Amino acid sequence: MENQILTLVTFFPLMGIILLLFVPKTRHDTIKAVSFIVAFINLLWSIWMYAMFDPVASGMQFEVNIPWVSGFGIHYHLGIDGISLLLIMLTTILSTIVMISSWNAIKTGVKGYFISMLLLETGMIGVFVSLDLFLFYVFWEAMLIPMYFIIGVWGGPRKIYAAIKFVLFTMFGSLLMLVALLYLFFMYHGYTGEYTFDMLKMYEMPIPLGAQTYIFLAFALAFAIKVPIWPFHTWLPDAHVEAPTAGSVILAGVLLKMGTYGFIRICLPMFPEATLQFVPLISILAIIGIIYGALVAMVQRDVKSLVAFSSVSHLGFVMLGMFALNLQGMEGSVIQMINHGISTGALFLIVGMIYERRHTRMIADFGGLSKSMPVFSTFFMIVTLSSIGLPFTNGFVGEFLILLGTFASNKVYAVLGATGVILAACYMLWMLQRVIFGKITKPENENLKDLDGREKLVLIPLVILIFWIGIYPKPFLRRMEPAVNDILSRVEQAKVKLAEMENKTDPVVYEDDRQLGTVEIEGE
Amino acid sequence: MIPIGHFLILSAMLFAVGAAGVIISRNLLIMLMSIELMLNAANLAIIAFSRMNNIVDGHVFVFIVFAVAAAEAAVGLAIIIMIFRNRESINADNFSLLKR
Amino acid sequence: MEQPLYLIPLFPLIGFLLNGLLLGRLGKKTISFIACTSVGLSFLFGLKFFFDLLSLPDTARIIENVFFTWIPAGQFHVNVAFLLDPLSAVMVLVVSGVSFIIHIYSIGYMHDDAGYGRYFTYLNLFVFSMLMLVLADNYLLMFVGWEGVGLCSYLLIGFWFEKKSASDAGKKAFIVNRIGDFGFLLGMFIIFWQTGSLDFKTALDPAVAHSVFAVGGGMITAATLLMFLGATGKSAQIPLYVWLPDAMEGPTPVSALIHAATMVTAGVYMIARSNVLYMMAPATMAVVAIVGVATAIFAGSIALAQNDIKRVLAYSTVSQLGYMFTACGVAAFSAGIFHLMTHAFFKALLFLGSGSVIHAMAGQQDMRYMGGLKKRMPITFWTFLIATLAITGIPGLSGFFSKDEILWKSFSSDYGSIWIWLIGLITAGMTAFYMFRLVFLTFYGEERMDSHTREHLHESPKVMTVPLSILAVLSVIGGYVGIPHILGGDNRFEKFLEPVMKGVHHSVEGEHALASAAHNGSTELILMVGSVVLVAVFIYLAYHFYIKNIAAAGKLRQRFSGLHKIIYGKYFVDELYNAVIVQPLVVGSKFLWKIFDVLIIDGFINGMAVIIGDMSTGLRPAQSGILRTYTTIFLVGVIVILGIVLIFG
Amino acid sequence: MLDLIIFYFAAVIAVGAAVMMIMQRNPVASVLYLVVSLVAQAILYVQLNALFVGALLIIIYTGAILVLFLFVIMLLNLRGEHFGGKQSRMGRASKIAITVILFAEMVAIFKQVAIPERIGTQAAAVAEDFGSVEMVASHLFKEYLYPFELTSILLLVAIVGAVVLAKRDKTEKMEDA
Repeated sequence: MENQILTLVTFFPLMGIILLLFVPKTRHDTIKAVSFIVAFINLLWSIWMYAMFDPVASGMQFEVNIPWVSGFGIHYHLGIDGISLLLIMLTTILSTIVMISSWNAIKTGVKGYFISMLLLETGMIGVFVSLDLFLFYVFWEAMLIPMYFIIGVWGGPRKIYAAIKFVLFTMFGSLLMLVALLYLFFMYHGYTGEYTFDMLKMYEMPIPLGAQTYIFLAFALAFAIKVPIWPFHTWLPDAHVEAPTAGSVILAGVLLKMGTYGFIRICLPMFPEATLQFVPLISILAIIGIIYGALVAMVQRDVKSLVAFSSVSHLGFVMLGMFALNLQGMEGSVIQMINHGISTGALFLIVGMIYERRHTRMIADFGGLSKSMPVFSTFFMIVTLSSIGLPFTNGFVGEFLILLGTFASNKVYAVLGATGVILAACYMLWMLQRVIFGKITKPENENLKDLDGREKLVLIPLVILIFWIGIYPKPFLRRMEPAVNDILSRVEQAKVKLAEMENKTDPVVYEDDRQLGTVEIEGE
Repeated sequence: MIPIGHFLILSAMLFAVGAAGVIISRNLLIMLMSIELMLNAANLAIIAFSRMNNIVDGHVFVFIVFAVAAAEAAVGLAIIIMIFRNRESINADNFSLLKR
Repeated sequence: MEQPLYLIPLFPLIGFLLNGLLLGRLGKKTISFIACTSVGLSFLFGLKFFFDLLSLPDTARIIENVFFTWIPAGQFHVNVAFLLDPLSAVMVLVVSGVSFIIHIYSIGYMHDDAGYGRYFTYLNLFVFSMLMLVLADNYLLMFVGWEGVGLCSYLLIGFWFEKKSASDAGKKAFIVNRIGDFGFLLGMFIIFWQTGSLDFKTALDPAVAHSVFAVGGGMITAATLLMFLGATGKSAQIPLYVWLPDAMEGPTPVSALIHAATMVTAGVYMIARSNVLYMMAPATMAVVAIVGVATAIFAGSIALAQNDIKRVLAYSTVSQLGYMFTACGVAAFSAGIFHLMTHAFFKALLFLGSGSVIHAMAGQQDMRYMGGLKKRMPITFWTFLIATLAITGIPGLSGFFSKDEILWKSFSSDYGSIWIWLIGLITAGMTAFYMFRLVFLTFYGEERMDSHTREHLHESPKVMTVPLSILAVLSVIGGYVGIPHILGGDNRFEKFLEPVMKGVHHSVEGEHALASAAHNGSTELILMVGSVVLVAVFIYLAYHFYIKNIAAAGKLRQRFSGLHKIIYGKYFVDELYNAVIVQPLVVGSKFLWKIFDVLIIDGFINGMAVIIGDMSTGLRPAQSGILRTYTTIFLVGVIVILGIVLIFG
Repeated sequence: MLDLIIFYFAAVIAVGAAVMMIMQRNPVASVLYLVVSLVAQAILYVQLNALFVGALLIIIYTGAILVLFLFVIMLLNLRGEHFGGKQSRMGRASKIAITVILFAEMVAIFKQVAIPERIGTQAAAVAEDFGSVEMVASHLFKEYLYPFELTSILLLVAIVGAVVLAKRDKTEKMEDA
């Protein structure tokens, strides 16, 4: 059983889908209950997995490696390290919460909706557990389909535009990734004579610098669109605004993390030399994202698109920390991924709750909610403050470590990035002021019902996590440290190599390149 | 005995006739029948090759093609019934909603 | 020495959690009982540990308490741990003591407010955060308290959130503080990457600091300046002072506690705590002193012309904080802390007194509609007068000792100069003028309020006046812990803080300054007398304009109407910030969104979509929808492919 | 010699019936012509030693599929106006031309691709039981067991699909209500 835990966690939601197929589509409550129970049991599996995870061991754990399509060297290769462990936990938690939050929000096509949600969960977890590039790609694309339907069917007025934009942006990137992936496949064959998509084996492959640059760019573009790094972010506000609440939560909470996870799992360890070369580019784009996202968020009129732009800003922090390429920055980056999932997820849930009551998300339509909905306002405030990064909430730990790491690698980046901390306070507090403070100007807001038990149940776990990570992040940091060290040691080796290469003048790289060209033709 | 080539040419001929049926006829039923004919033309070729190579596997393929043909006929006829119910016609040219 | 120091902040935290989680389910009595008891307990524990500390020998006066590891990341390692040394002991006592008194006072002041429970919840959270700030044994935990008090300040300023001005003020306070925190963060980064630790024990060890920083070097100057930026935000110094006057939108006890006595002094505490680093950066010290003294006179001058009783006090607070920074800037850190303590007493008293007045006046804050309250509110009047005398520096009261020490140090210290002293002196005169203007306008003269308010004038209840009396006593005697040598004392306060001020004694200049101080006894005495005389003159001036010859004030105002307008308009700094920073930011952001995001990026994407769509429309007739056409085309395709195979295959 | 005569006889009937089938306006007649064509083809199967498959051809097609066709035709109760009018002579001619070209190309492909000597000549003698039930069955249930099972699933799906498609849309009406 222990060996199959990853398979179990990944595919358990699919079992739920099979169960759902037997439930008549008019029995809404049964459908909701079944999907919630499935998601919850999956959460329990993942907690069990978390408990069994060895926090100090480096390398992959719970590895499964069996041939799938042996003719092409495709393996069913799963395994997790501390980074993916945390992201899986995030996924299962958010998926469970989302099931409860959708209870009343979804009225049409209930069955299809919950099937999509469960399918999405499998896709997302699959991305985080795959150690085979092909498998990774399959999950990466597979999760697009349910998300497309969730936005396109259960979305807002411009749902089709948003859904198609989302899919086209992602597909554009992932096709380049596919090309790069095949290139790697044939290149590996050229070096060793073995056909494989195995990531861990690819880590060991010495890729010449010239080729690395191009493959890195192809992968980076796919991931950058997903993250999204400025200027590839414009699909995000549209998708968020149009998606149903649960869709937004999952989109912001987990889907965006797949981009950053891709960087950390593939780009950094596989192409360390190229990574080093692209540090300035990515860092600058990340900083632009931080400031740009914050500024644009400030002037949004729709709460959801405000939160969406704040995601751009927060993900900028994640990228900045990652490309600081030191332990503090990268740990901060990973913890910030989790934080963003929790805080922004909670924000979207909160926006969804108020939307269910008022059927509007325009900031101008609110004001004074603190009077009519004190509990709601308290939750709103806590989550907002965690998003701002107040100490002892989760956001602070992430942002602090990121900026600390960035400061060590480049002071200018850190100073510019830190301005995002100020701007975050500006846009979040301004929004808070206009929504929950002030006088009640609209009569509709006067008699709003405060949160009921179900809604509190949705938010309380997230608030607990907000404070847990804020006050005692050690368990999380400890688990990711070996994994981060692994990745960093690769980058360090690459640094040494690059330095050596600069000292030597003979063009080793170019020779390798030529050799590669012939190899590739053979492969085909 | 007969050279295999004869069978192949006959198979080609039947296939061409079937194809002609599909593109010439406007009657959906006859189009479907023409498709059946084309399938059988292919079957004939398979049987002929099987005989030529002295491998009985071809017969198995033909068997499977029968199943496919049966399934196809069942679904195809169901579709025709539904179309006829909705549109009171089985003239293929009447169904060009795609054009708008 | 290891002691359970966490007991000090623990009780306010429990109080906060109890009141917060049971909000709306507790009676007013229970709420205030929980809130006051918790703060009282932490004061008692503070006292206990203070005496524990005193029982230790001078050089080993440190109590530690490591709680748990907070953030471990490689070589970065920060604990949640507390440290009690003389400096933090003073702060703990001031914070918990004043907080306790103000909690009691609040029971009366907030009695009829709908948000009673919420108020005490926030207040307890504030006390907890503030105690974290002063007890922290590393910069990061200090930052937790630092931001925590900022949050509480935000919540309490915007306590009456239905008023737009209140929630605006809260937001402004938080954001301006964030700008300061930005500096604090970056300063911490430099300190960590240079010294390898954020623990005070390591980072503030003179030996460590001298081994990694060059005295006067760029790194140390940058670090200290950035930390000072944080201090200017929290302690309302130029250029980030703008939030404090607006913060008066909060309930008056909050202004007394947070915006006068405790939170705003955090910046002074932080600099005094980091004296080792500051002493290594002379350039920063000069900046601190200049900013401090400039703020003092700048805010003092604004206070001259304000009519809102709380605003006068707010600008007065800014001005007094300027004094404290001046003290830090001239390396007289203990003098700064001394003034911090006395200021906490008398300024809290002033605010509470004004609160009592406002309470009686049914919310009226404009002094032009007050007057003659002396008879009607005797206790308030007398306590207020004591505080006023203390802040103006009348000999014998606490403010005299602390203010005079600062003035003397700014004159005599090697870091000081005669100009700083002079400006400080003028500010002292201004202080005397505006404070007595306030007293005369409020408590003397004719009763200018409307008849309805007049009928309801009354002295505040005991629960409010007793705290006033306690603070009045403290305002009088608070200064006697630090009587200067020249007046026959031995400045026990400075001695007590000496073990913390390692930077001062480590640097040669500091020793030199101390030595010269001891030698110029007669100069010190002359300056002291001079400043007392000046203060007396200004008090008389206030008497002249606001009691004896009221018309003269009006004439003067008309004569310098331009100047008056500028001062009354607070030099239009808010307007300037709004025009130069806020508006461009908003307009620029709108531009980025509407033009860059929507028009350029999305325009490009959607443009591509439109082009492809148009091309597809061109090809659309090929899709006739007629089945037979499709099959025919399909067959033709097959034929062509077969043909190609035949010809080329 | 007799074989050749039978071959030509069956071939002419098969092609002729096929042509007649597509020329009919009435589907019932078409079905009958298809039956004729298929029976003729079954004869050819037997000539190729595919006795079992030939028998299946008749059983499945004439026995099942074409009866199904007839059922549907009866069920729909078709009249002339359902079939549509005549089409243009040019259109028909061009389409016949296309099929002729297709035929020619296929023949050419057979000539070019397949090994000429083996196609041109008669196949070598085969085992006695070639194409017998036993032999086909042993292949079917040993080597091709999975495809065979898949076929059954295919049929199942087709049945379900046909039922769903052909039944009156009750669910839609229920949702409307």
